[in-house]
Amino acid sequence: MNNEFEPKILAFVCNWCTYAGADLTGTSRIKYASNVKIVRFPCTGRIDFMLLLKAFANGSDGVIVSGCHPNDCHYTSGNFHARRRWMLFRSLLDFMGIDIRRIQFSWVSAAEGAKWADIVNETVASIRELGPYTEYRKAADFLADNEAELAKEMEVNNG
Amino acid sequence: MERKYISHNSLMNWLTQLNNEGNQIYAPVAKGNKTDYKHITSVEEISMDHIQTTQSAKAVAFPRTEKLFSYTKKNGDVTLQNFDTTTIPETVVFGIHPCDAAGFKPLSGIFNWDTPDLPFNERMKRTTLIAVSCTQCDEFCFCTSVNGSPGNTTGSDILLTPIKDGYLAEIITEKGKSLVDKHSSFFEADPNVNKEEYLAQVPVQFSLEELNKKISNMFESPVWKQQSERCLGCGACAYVCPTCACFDIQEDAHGSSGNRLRCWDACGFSLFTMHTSGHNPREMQSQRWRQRLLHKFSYMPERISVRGCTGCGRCSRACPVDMNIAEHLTEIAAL
Amino acid sequence: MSKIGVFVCHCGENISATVDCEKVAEEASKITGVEVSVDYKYMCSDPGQTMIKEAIKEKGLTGVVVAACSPRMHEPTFRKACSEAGLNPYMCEMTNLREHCSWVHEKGDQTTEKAIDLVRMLVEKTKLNKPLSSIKVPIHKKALVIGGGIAGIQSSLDIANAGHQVILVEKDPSIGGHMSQLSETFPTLDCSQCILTPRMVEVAQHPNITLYTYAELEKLEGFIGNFKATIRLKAKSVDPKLCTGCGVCYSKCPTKKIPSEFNEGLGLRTAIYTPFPQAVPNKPVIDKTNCTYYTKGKCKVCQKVCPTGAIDFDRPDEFITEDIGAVVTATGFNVLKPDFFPEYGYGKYKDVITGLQFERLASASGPTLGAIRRPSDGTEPKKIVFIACAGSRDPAKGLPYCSKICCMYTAKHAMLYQHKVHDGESYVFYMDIRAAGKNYEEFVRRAIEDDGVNYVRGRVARVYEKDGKLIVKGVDTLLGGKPVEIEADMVVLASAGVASHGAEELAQKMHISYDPYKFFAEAHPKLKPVETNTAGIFLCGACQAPKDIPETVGMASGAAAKVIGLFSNSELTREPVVAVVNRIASHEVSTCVGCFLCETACPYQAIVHEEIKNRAGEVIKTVAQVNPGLCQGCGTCVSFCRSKSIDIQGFSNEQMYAEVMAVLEA
Amino acid sequence: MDELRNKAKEMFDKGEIDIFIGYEEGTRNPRPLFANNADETQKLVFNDKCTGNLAVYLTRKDLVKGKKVGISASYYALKSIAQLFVENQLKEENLKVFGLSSDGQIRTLNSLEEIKQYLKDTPPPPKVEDDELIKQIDAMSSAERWAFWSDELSKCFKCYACRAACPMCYCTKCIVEVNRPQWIQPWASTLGNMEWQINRVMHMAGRCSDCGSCGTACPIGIPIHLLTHKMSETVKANFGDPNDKGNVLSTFKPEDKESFIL
Amino acid sequence: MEIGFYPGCSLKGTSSEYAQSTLALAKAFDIKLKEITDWNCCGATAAHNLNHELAMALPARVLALAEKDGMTEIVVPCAACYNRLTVTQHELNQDKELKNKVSEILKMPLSGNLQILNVMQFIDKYIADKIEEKVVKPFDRKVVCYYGCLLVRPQNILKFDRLEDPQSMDILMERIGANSMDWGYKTECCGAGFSVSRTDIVAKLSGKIVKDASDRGAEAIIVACPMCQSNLDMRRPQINSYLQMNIQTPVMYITQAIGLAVGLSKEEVGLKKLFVAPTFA
Repeated sequence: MNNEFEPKILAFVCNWCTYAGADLTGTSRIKYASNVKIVRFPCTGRIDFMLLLKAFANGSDGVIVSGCHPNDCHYTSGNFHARRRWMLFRSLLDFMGIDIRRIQFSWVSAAEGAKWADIVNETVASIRELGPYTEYRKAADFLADNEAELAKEMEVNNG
Repeated sequence: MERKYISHNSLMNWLTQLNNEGNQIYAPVAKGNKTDYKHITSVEEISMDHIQTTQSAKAVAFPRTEKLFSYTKKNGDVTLQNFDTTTIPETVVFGIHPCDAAGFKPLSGIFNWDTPDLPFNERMKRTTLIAVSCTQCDEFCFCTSVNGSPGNTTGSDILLTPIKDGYLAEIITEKGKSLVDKHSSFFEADPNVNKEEYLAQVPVQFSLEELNKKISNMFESPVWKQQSERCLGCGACAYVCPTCACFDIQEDAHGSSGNRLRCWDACGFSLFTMHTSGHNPREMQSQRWRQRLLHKFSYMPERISVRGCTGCGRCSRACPVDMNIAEHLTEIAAL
Repeated sequence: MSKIGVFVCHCGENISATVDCEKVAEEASKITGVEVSVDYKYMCSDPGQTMIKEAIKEKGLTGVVVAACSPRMHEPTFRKACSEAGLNPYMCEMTNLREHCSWVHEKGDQTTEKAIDLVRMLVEKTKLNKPLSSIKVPIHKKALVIGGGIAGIQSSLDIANAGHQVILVEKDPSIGGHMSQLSETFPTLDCSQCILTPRMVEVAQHPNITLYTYAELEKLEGFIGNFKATIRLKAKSVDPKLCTGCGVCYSKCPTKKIPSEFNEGLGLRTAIYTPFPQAVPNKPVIDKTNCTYYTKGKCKVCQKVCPTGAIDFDRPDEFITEDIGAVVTATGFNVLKPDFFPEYGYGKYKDVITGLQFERLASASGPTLGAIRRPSDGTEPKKIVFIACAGSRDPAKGLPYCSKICCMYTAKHAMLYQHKVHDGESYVFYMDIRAAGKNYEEFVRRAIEDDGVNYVRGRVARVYEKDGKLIVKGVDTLLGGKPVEIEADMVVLASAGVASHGAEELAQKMHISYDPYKFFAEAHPKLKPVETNTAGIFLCGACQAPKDIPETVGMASGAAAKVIGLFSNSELTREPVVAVVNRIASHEVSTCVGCFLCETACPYQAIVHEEIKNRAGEVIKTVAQVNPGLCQGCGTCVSFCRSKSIDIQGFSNEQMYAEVMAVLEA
Repeated sequence: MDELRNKAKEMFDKGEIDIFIGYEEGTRNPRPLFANNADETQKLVFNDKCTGNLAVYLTRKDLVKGKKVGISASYYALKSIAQLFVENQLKEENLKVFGLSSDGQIRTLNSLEEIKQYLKDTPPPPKVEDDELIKQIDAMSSAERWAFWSDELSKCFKCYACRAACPMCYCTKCIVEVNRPQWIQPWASTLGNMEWQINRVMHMAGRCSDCGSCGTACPIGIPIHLLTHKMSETVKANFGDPNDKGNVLSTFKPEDKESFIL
Repeated sequence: MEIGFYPGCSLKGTSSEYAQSTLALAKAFDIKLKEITDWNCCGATAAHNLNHELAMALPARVLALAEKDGMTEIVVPCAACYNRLTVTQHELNQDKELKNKVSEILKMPLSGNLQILNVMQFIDKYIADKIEEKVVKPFDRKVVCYYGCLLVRPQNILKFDRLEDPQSMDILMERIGANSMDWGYKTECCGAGFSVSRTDIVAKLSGKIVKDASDRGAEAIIVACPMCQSNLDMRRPQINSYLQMNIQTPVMYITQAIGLAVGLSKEEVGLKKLFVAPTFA
């Protein structure tokens, strides 16, 4: 067993393009890192920004969000809505110091099996480089176990 | 009650000493234009220029979020880890004002009303309150209208009143006495001063007697609606209040383990009384405002014989729309 | 309490070669709420499915997770199996251990760990699944066909012949469309009108077709199976019931010098007119913008001469409303506006004409009775230049697409010219010859080889007049880019086909999408060519993109088949993956505050306003409501709703949240 | 001041309004006043110290339902009012609006159109201090920004004064009160507090009038208005001024430009 | 009124009469054109074949200098300069990264909000309204307007006039009393790229232009580009020898034509500098 850090990554993808694209990666037997687990959504428009934060809070070190290319959305415009949402969300997170390098957005069509493998591999490599996202998790682990932690919390509470 | 003198330097040394002995010291620390209690590591951090800290010190015994117990589920069995009292540190709170110290009494009344509350009582047991009398006040202060005063000793373990270069120290409780006795070298003899001369002059704004007489019988009064019109329904007043003790119980669940948390809640929130059925007995802001005042000035005195207000004025200062409680009480007293 | 069954498939060795399926099943059995967890060689096989069915019955499972291949492949299979065993099919979920795991990772603990995680995620989601039933929508079995060109005619006839009612709406006074203007048709050179007019007559006489000419769609509301169409019947000023079509009126009309639309401005018509002799219906209308009575207040000659008293000047536009189950859009195309080619001098030089004008010149029913004559002086052009791709395939002018029909009709034009002007010389400037179609290439070769048309591969830069000749400056790229100048008598532009005027407005009325060139967008470029993104609205013909007659007719029949298929059921069944606004008992029965921003986000206009009333009938609040007939289940509204008052069945907030949180437990 | 009092009184006398929402002198600063009759209008004041966003009361059914309302509105309150119209929360015939021009003149705005025109013609009051603070935060490293905001937000005790003071937070059930699923930890803790603010700001995107009432309302003085201000700037920079239909996240342009999606 | 002015190299050399007539025309309408301080080469023809950043930086410096001078609007008579400056500003506004980079190279801020006007746009905006009332000597001649290649291309960026059949000069000429004729060579190539290296090609290409103008009886060819002018005018001997003809149709700048019409003298508009002298003025 090597000791290299294995990042945990969740991928939020739409059913019609990227999920199918990842299916194609499979049928083409293109190998990629096993760190990524796919969550299937009907459309990128469906992906709630809170789910990205929840993923981080619960131990993900990175998140991939992927859907149909612009103009290819199965629902005509879900990805356009999503794109706006990510533009604002991303800049807000950046302003708050949340590490946006850990969120990789992409458009992967049903025909881009190889692109999917590339995106996964590149993301895994870059997150491996960044290391585990402990800062965020630490903030999430409020009241972890003991009284000392609570005292610290009380301190900031009253600071 | 014992009276002593302590110079400013000695006071600082004493606090340093207490800190070195492993007590957690909370004291007012200024940041920007706000001052609030903070766990200090050095007496340098202490600031006493404020009239009132933004928040009361109640979090020392009633933290905004507190883990009551935790659990783990495994193969259908549940294991509980109870509230562990042994890890609560010895705590000294320095620099609270008499109105804040007085707040611990109603708090204690609530937490011991029926079943004694273990976390609260255990924290209180390990907490010593060193209060400082007020030498200044502002237009929001009204302790004198609710039977308090800038030099009131109720609730404090030790009350310091600033005089010349030092303080008159009134040692009120056994807890206070033991803390002083342990370090008696810092203290000098009773300075024999008239304490009143050094205190702030807080004008009486309304007659408590009149208020008491009226408030219990005015559940149906139109005044509540009129007073509460501008109230936005946030929880700022309750959260800064030294006596507000409402809490909610929440589940911090992580798969098969989790924590049961107690966290602050406020009767001003519209959902505070919302039933699962969708029915809300306090549907209107006016009803919630009435609840807030009646609870403090009618229900609490009736049930636990203590008023839920110490006249600190924090709620008025914190209110985004200037719901000045003293002004409203004055209005009621004059009805 | 959930009782979930987990069924791990080996897929032969496809999964088990890299994933330890037994271990996956074993680990899954430890998850809270999992009642049974097994692995098997082929879950989709009959014994595999039986295993699932028996487990449902014996263990009383409340949910099933099949860990196998992609749900895009076998989800229907397993949902059906569950349904057969009495479990609501939507309580069954699949997780993809094959395409997303075993096929893309190496054998090893990590791969098996991932498989376990994937199962855990779906188990947590499935625990929160709710039984759903498919949505049934009733259908009005009446079709609306918009556009009476060959596409609309074919579609109407096909639907009507299947026994359904059709309402055909045409904006001009006659049906027939562009096809009625054509002379001969490629690649057979048979006469366009000869093959079209019988179809037009059939439409007029068909008992199942209601024809509204000189009419336009005003408004379309509702959704598949349940549209409500409002149609504007423009005032014809002639009562069709009284008119016998005798034609006295237009022979006497004093306003005679109006350029004829049918003849593309090369001929004239009167103010009261039928567009062409074979028009259907063959009854005149008055063109109000040119009629002296309407413009100056006096004349009424037609009224005086009409033997049946059919002229009615005061009749206003009428509106009728029809309940419709499906719409076929067949609004066709237009050719590019003349001012698009200042460099070719269209509009400036009379002898520069469009292909459609050439059709009228070549047509036996045209203004010259089929003789090719210069509009300027009526002489026979001895040298003629055809410019292909006039506008098409020109990104600089904003039309990067190929108009598809021009190569063929240009070859036809050149051929017709050579047949009619035996000593004439013809040139075709082209970029590529696109003659893909049965007998098309042969047709072009005939033009070049048998009829001696000169094909020059190159673009024309400019046409200008000098000494009564049109100087065509171009380049011959096959001669190494040699500049070519031809002194022509006539120039014919194969003008690009563009979306019909008003296409955008119509698309917005119907809420269908369109491409940047205002052609209507098909739902899928390959697999749904006649559907639009709005269920129940279909497309055919050149309103989708320029296309020739055979393709148009084929597409029209395709659209008709879709309509007939839809009408073959009395109800429509839809997947219940749709959004729902909560109406739980709190906050005055919905947490929705009625900001209706979801309404603007919804691509399908599926959000409607619902008024919640109290017992006294007073409106307490107005909230959003989802029309399940229109909702396609994208869920954009769900993630957009601030108070989370709207949720989507099958991918609900709780389900997706649980799926994400499940990873933590690993 | 007399002008406003007279106008409000006149409207009561003519029966044009049932309630007037304005400001009166408060303990330290002007505070909201609800005049229910002509006499009470004589307490009204309106000056540049009247900064609280009174539009917040327009969605308070217990105050205004079924009533014709007059309101004195700051620049930002006008913006909020315009947005509330877009969101179907106000009826034009029930509202009389007064705005304060920069020259201290009181202007009557009789319709939504006039409000929009006024907003179009009037530049927003400058936010020198906020812009400076944002510049400082922008200049920090990502880790410093994280430290700054996690420290600031760790102080939050979730009194929701920011929400209560905001005219656009009119949901009857806020997302923090939704518990299936529990999107946001409802108790006060650093992360839960951050999640709450992230949600609040995302929900404000394209709707926020940028009045800063959230920050002013915060009893602890956390500069949360910088988040909404930054968001407003981001929205403006990326998508321009909002149009009448929908909002920035419920509409889109195919040509929206970003550089981070692979 | 004062507006920025960018002459570029041509207007300081071979076509000083273009500068002279433009300035005189502006002055006649009480407009002062102020030369940009320390302007440099726009980089036309050569730079963008060599190095993209350089091709951006050269015109960008001019733009930055104009902004530094406090100008919001500049007039650029030379079609090549106009083309380079406009295209550069557009491209930099599209690509913020490149803009920052260029700004760094220049060590000057660059807002990219400058209004860049060619002569027709300048006349349209500031002069056209008053032109009819100012005309004292109508230019009642048959003319053809020659636009050349750069003035209208690339159209999606310049957004000036119609690409294939531009009209702006024709309209202006009609307004000062000329008969602006239809002809075939409005935007044909004059061979400018070869104006030094291959004069034989210039003679051939420009020859066709001059011949069509002459065939149609034009009394002048009106231009708005120094390269066009010098090819059609200065190279006339070669053109004539190529055509085996003796065409004496003069090639005038539009500013000269308008200048004469509003009463400026031959000297004021620099008519003397033309190689083929107009017989009518």
